[in-house]
Amino acid sequence: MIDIIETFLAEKGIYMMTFILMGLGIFGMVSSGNYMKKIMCMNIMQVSIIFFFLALGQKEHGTLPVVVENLLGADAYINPLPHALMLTAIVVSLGTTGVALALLMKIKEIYGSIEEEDITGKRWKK
Amino acid sequence: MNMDRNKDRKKIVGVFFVIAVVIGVFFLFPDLLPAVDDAKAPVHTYLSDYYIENSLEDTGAHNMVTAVLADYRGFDTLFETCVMFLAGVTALMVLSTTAKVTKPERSRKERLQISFGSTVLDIAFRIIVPVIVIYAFYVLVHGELSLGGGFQAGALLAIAYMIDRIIPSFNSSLGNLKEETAAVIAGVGVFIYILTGLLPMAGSGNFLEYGKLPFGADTAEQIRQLHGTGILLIEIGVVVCVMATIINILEVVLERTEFDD
Amino acid sequence: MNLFFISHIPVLIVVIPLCAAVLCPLLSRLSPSLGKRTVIVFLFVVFVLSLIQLAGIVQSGEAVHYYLGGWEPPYGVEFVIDGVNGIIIVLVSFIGAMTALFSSPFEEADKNAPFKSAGYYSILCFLVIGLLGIASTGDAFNLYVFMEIVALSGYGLIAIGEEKGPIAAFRYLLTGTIGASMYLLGIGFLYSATGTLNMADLAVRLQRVDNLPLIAIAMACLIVGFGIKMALFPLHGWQPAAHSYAHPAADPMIAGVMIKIPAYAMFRFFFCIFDSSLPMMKTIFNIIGIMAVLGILYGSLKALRYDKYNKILAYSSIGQVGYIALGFAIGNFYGIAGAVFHILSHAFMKTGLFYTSAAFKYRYGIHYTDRLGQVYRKMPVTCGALVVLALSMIGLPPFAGFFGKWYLALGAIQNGQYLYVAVLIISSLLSAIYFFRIFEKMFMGEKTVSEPAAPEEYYGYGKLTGKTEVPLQMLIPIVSAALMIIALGLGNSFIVNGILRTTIMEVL
Amino acid sequence: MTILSIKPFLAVVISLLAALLILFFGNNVRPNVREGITLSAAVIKAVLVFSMVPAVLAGNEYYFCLWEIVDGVELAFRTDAAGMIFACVASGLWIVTSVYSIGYMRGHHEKNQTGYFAAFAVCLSSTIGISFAANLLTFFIFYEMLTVATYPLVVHYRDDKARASGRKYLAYTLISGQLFFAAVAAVYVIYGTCEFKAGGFIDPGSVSTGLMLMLFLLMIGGGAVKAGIMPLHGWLPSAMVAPTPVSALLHAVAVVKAGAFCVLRVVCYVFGPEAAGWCGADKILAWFAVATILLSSFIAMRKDNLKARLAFSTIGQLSYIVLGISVLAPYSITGAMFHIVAHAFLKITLFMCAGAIYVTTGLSEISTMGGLAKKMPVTCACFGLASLGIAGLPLLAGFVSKFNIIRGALIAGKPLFVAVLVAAALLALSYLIPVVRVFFGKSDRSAEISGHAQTVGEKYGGHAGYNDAAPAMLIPIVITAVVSLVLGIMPDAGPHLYDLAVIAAESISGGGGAIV
Repeated sequence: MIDIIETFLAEKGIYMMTFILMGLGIFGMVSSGNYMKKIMCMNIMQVSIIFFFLALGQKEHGTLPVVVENLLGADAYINPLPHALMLTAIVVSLGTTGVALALLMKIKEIYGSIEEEDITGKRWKK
Repeated sequence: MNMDRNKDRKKIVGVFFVIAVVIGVFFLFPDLLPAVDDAKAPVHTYLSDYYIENSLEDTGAHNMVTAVLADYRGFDTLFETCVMFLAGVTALMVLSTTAKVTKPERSRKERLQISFGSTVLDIAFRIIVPVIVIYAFYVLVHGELSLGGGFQAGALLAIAYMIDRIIPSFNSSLGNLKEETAAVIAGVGVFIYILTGLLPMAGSGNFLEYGKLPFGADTAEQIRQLHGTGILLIEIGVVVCVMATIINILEVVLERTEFDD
Repeated sequence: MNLFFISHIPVLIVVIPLCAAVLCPLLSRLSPSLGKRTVIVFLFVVFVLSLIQLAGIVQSGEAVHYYLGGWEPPYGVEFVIDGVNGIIIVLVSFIGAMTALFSSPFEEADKNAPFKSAGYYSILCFLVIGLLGIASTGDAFNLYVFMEIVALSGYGLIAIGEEKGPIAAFRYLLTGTIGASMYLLGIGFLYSATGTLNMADLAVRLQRVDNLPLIAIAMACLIVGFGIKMALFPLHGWQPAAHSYAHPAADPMIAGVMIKIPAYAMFRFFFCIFDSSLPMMKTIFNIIGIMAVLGILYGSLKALRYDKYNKILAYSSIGQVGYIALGFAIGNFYGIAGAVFHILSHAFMKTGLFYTSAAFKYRYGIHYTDRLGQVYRKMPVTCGALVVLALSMIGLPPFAGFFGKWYLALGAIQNGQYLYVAVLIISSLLSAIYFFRIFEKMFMGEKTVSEPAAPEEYYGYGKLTGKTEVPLQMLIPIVSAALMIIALGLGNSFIVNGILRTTIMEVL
Repeated sequence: MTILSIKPFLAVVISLLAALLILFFGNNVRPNVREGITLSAAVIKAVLVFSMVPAVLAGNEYYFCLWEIVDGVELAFRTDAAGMIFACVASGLWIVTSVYSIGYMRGHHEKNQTGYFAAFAVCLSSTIGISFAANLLTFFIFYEMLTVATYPLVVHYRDDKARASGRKYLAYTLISGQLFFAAVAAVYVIYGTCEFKAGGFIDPGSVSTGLMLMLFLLMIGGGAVKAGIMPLHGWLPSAMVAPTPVSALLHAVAVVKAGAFCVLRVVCYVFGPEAAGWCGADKILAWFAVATILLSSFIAMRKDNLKARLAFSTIGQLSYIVLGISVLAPYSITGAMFHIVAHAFLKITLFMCAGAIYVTTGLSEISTMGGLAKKMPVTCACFGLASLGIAGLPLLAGFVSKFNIIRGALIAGKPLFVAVLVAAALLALSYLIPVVRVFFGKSDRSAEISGHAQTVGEKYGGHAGYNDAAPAMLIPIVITAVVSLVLGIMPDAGPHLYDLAVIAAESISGGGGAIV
């Protein structure tokens, strides 16, 4: 029994963790009232997806996808594609976060607060 | 007080709900995803093999991630760079409508006084900055051989600038860029990338087809070198863009917010 | 030389405006209005190129493939352009160019702050590029990158808009990021099952995948992802505020085109990639259908409640996006043709209506329909276009809106889904209520438009001049949108039978 | 034989162009130019339409196709005999109404005349489009165009009352239009065609009775609303707030007749007598028509407002047409079609008289019009003549049509309908003759009237003591009254409208065996 759970965790555990992380990220974005926290949760969610792709790229006995001296054959290296994709995704999430922070500064200037309650109560609601 | 506790309880319930749903899905469909490390999964047997086996030959890049990023999927990376530029411009536009915070101009003597608190740190940073710059260039040119690349190099250069900018005791050794100028430079960086992509068209190649850069290459080896040139050129564009964008955002934020010194 | 040029059109369509967008700040440094003019001119060039491309596709009847970096798919990124996205590219480039022209009175080049108009034009141009990219690309991950380009420029254009712009943009940013992440996750699932990212290759290799739960979850992720981006009913939360407070000149693009292109991407995934013979496809389509039906009713009913012109239009968009999703849910030739045709016609209608909204803001600072009384005496051309566009929105012949509905109704009747026909009719009638209400206020209301006594009372954008109609740069887009609606309506058979038919038939 | 010719299209487009010109020049030119455009467009249109009559009489059809509008359906125009009748009436009466409008609008110093004349022109365009449309989709396009173009005319005064009736009008017509749309789409999907065919293209038994009945009712609903069949007539009396020329147009020529024409097209050219009889739709339609004829007559008797009384009279008379169609006998169809003509001339005379009275004296309630004939003899005489015609007295246009409908009903063996028709004729007498009696009766308030007339006359004509209506209004009234007299004596006079009706009825029943 424990064996089964162990193999299951070994094989799928990382995916489970990433999805829990993602679920928590979305949950946090929905539930927290502070905009800064929302941004943090957004980052957690994005990171979880990056983890997911990187976990997909893992391979048994694989090493870094850099040819050091001679090419050792396809089994020797982990999958480079998810890494490349995730570099793009990281930069994209960086850009998004940057814009989010700029917006947050602007919101702070206009409303004097970054708490959703203050903003909704004061001026957002028509 | 009571409300807060109620809220907390709701949050805890939510967290456990999320965890339960994920675990439930995984136990319901155990074969949803291939096992981690499973070398026979479709992920590892199709494109992956091609890249691993052919990237050195196709592109001359030892680092397969760089090969994929800058060559096979160079078009993605072009727009990734654009995302950086766009983020910088957007941040600038969003914050440009608010008034700049005017800071009192400090005399050199004052500036020297307000610092990290100790001369040792000041001097240490003074030494570190050139090292960072040199390291950045190393990372840039080494991108195709081992780990590194334009984004990292750009970030490093920006850090060098940042240290120079935020340590008050520094005497602006790298100069003081205006945020608009930074945005212009970032745009030029992307444009270098685009030009690199457009050049092969003169050699009857497709957009970003480095092997057909019009520099005259016949043998396979020369074509491989051309790929290296192409990758280097676009990495330069990326470096310029990333560095300028980070500086841009930094300047925007610095000019419009009152930080406690 | 000629041939060289033609074969590169697919990528030039994206790269030419990209050059303009990245160089816009630099050019504005050289001369304040140079960057802006470059963007406008380049976008018009792209429009011409897209027409040439479409003509080539229609002539040859085959899709155009362009391998970026010379790498053959699935190793590299490729552009695939067939009838459906060929015409969508024409649409995007046309409206993009028109919107750039339209914006120029709003963003007068200012010598003291050259970056202000340059930054605006750069972001607007990126919005167009991203939309063109989504429409052109044949690679799933590349689509994600373009989607983020669109989203980021969207955040920017919303944030620099009116009073509540920043907060609307922030909310859109949060929701939009969830959408993009869900899309990426869906791609991840598909990638884990097939090992490829090229769309055509995905379609081939997915047929060999028998892991149904995985496909179902991937589809769910994609529906959520696209649903958020196109503001499909339960996922529309960000849309009304974003469309109401965005920069008035860019709003036409945001409201008219930005939410349509994800709908097109949805079509690509659900009809070109997934195997439509799967048994669960029916369930999925029914779910989309339910979302669409609820969205149509919700949007139309909600629009009745508002007095603010932009809000009315925004909620009506939720309903109209439901039409498009309804076409996908119907899933036969007429349904898809109707959906794609509605993407085109609604893009022109909504863009045109937002043009008029911006024109009212520009000249008189009007945000609320109450203040539209007798405005038609001051701005006859704008109001004439508004009437045409609104009648088309209601779905009266011979305008384009009617024919979108016509094809959807044909498809629904063919499938025996009479509920959908009923919903189409109800939504038309509801939209008739809110548009005729605007007409009543505009043509029959008390005169509320007045020239402000002093400049400081003036809250429009333009300078105070003797003229009451908007300047020519704004009139051309407004009138052309109205004319396109008429042309699309009368010539719909050229589009549906001449351009869309071959592609859609291949897909089915 | 089919003649390819651009004429039908030109006839449709000419007034659309006129509308654009009017809008373009707007208030920038003198009213004379604007009205000159209207009048010249009207004349050109009438010439175009009437020039096609001889060929149609000879059994030919003009056909013009623009392009394919949806798969297999073209934006096409065909001048068959039935369409020709309607087009002749509409284009002929447009000239008359234009002249009258000019007189009325100037006499009344109306605002927003530019929009008024433009909308008027668009209305006529769509009416001709409706009559020449070769298929259901083209028909629907112009039908909805008519709906929209009429709206500005209904809300012409732009006050609260006008708005309310405008809303009511839109609610009725748009809903029915949308249902019509659904039915057109369904017919297109099921039968793959939308082309009008004399005798119908729907075969009995091709779909289940329920579905066919449903399609029929959805389609008829579109026509029934505009034709004012009870209980769908609500918009018509309230649309009376519009200026009188509009009422004349709405209630005599364009809108209501378009509704009746729609019923004709649907019953005889889409379903055909056979299919309509097979699914039992004809009986439903007939009974609704009967109910409408009787009820509207009773309501009309109680109305004191002259225009309202005429409106309910219109509702009743249109149901005559519908009843004639739904009897499905050749004679009754001939009669129904001719009633389109006859009623148009008679009712437009009545409305124009009402308008002339209103402009000249400011009176709108019947009870205040005692002894009006002394002041306005010609107007009142024309009113009396037209009233008798509506009632169906021989030697007037109404008689010819009603006689044919009754003859058809007798042959078809439906005596009950005959009884209803005869009763309705008497009822029509009973609500119109009292009006005439008031006109020619004694008045105790004639001094008051003449006082008002003087002021109005001064305002309009510039000279005091003007009694009868101004020439611009009086001449059209006399013309229509005379025409309705001529048509009663010689139904075939002029453009041979009676022959056209006979040709159309023959072509409809030619293929059908259901007609007894």
